[in-house]
Amino acid sequence: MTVSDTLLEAFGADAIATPADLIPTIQVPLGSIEAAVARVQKEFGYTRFVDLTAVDLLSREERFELVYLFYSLDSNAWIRLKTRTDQQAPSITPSVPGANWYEREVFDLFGIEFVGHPGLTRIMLPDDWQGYPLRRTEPLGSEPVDFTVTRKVYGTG
Amino acid sequence: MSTDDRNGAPGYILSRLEDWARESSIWPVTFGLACCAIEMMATSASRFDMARFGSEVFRASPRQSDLMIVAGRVSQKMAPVLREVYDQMPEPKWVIAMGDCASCSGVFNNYALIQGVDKIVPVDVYVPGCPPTPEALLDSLIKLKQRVAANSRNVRHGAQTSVGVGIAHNGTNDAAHTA
Amino acid sequence: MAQAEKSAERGTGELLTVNMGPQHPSTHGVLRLELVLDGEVVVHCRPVIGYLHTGIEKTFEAKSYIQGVVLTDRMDYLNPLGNNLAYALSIEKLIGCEIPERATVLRVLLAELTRVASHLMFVGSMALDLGASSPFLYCWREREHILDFFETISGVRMMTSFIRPGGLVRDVQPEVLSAVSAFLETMPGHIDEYEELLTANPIFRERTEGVGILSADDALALGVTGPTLRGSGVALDLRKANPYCGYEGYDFGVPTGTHGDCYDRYLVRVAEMRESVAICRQALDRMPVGSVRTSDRKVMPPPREELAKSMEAVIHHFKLWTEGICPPAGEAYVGVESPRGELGFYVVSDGSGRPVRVHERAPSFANLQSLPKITEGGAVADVVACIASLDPIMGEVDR
Amino acid sequence: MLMAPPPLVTYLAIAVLLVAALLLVTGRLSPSVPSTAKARPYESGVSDPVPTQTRWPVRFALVGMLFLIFDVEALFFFPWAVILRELGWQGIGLVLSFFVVLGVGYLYARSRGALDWR
Repeated sequence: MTVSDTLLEAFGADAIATPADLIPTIQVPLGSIEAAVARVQKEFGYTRFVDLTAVDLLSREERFELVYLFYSLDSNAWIRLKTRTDQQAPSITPSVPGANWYEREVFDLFGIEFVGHPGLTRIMLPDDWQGYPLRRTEPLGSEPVDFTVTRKVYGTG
Repeated sequence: MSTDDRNGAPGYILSRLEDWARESSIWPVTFGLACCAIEMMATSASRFDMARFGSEVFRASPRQSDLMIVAGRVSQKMAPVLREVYDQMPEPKWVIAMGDCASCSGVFNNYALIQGVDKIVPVDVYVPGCPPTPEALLDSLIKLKQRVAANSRNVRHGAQTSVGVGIAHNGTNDAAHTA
Repeated sequence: MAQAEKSAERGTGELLTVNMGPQHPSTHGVLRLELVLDGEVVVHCRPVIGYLHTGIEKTFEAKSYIQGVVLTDRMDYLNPLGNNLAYALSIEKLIGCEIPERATVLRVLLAELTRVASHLMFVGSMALDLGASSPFLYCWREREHILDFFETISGVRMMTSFIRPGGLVRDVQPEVLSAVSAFLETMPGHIDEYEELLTANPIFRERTEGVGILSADDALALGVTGPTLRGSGVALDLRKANPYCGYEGYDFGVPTGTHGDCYDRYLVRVAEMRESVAICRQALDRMPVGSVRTSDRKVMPPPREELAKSMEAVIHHFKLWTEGICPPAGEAYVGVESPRGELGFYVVSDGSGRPVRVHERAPSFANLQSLPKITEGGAVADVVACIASLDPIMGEVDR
Repeated sequence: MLMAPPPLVTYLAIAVLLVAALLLVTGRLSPSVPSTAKARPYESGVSDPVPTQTRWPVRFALVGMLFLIFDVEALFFFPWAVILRELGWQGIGLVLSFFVVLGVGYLYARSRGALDWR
């Protein structure tokens, strides 16, 4: 499905890309993400919140990329909003209750604080856990497998 | 009348009776965590029917159970819960580590899982497989029954952890375990 | 939570905090609920999850794309083939490779069989939670048949990893297809048996009708999808709305409820089982002949006999089993209808053999967010019926 | 020849003996290894249990009393049903009065809404 022209003139042609899965992807600056979400939901009819996740791009500045996914019930199509952030991001939970746990999960695994979230605590890991595991800077945390042959190598046993 | 000397002394019959009683009705506590829990339910369902071995009743509370089948992967957040449930089970008690995740955290060798449940609780029988087929679980139950029939009082724990060890819970992966 | 000021401000009497904890017979896995009760009435319910967090998304980044298929089996362990399908579709969309017709039809057949098996598990465990233990044994009798089919075609009962990017691992033997069609003849009769046991059962209706009502706009606001949303009356089914794998060619209904209570969610899932059986039958009727693997050698290794003859086959074979699939840089998300709702894998790749990020949009994660809304105000005993009616799988909630 | 003791006495004796045997055997056989964890209340596995010493709503006591009245009293129907045939109409009349008293109590409790929780 081609990108509808209302989207084009709303966000400008350069902000919209269409990746392999033909879901229109709109790059939005961090400051105006709440406005963009409200606009996408109200004006263009993508009312249903589907998914929010973060991608750690390890770039110098604005390291994390927040990816929002919305779905429109009448035109049966998805739309994706992307924004770049380093540490903080405005929370959309007050307007979109469905994003509550998603934001808590992104905070828990990436360490991105969502300003304005009603209860931003860890959701997956134990409360006294240090570190944010899904960051690419953190190791996988795997333990060497205790084969008898590797015991000399790792000095275990 | 000491009940656990085995050499035909007066307590012999009673201890044989005791072993037989314990071996023939081992009640597992419902400790289904992940995919192995579905196979554990399949084992207790109509086709594989764990009831033939006396383990029909899955007790919800640890107070009334003898066996803990750790069916699934044990995450760092679940470790103290597992230890708590194990401690609250009355002696004599046994543990079956069902599946690769419980035995050595199989497919997932990462920060989130306890690498093998024997870092927290002493394990008696390890069941390979991901998830192990119901026949494999029944086979492990039979092996456990043979061990219990031999000597149900002196419970030998094959694990590295002695009773009552605390779990280092600062989130690091190498949970304290004594050799 | 200090009870003193809480009850003072409520003034309705002493509030009691009860922990319906991770080790509980009817929380469908390791879900913990902190319930604040005023006598029997649930005043506040706070779900605590994370007790099965397995770090799967971090493990994806350390594995190649083909190895990732093994991880997808273990996320939603009641719907392994559905997860494989969603992951495979995302990667195929990223690469843009076409798969043969027979592979698509077989994928539909396997996905629908897994849906029937998952709904059987739902009916069995919901009845067991509410005290009826006989439906559990009947449902698992049919589920064992379906698991036998999976064991015959892939060697494993549950974690088959049978659907991979580029088609299927190997072809399905014809005698399995005839056994499946024989099984499909008996299935509607079995579903009538379950309905006789439960649907008109006054105790079951008393425990589920009018319990845990979720209105349509609450459900949409919280991101609930699947049978839970359809139980509230919204007929959103991705197999109809955004067809994939040729679903537009099959005719099947989308059952929806009216009140959005536990009973409607149960009825929707049982009706869906009948629809899935119909889809399976149509898939069997139109089963084309041909290979089940894509001819694109960058995605699927060439057949064994070709290795002896051509040098390119050996090179492709070697490249695939060392570096794995290398999709072009980009991202892809394909929404698939799993037995619990909209399931999709958001795959971000940078052209190398390892994915940059694989995020699973788990339906149970969103569905479980609606638990406080449907349990608060009800009785403690109804919390059990509400959890069972949401049919959450903690493997995909905690990932 | 020793008179066989009346049936009630043998019945009670068997009961007492059985209970004594059970207690003795299980007491002797089950090893008791008290530990701090076992002393803690079982709270679905969570190790820091939530304090539950709060004042219980009065409704629980109400339901308890209602149960006592209607369920325990219903027990008296069983011995009556056993010898119904010998009692004849006079027996039915007797029980009817008992039934009326219970019925009125039940209808009153139901109309006052004592049975439903909210």
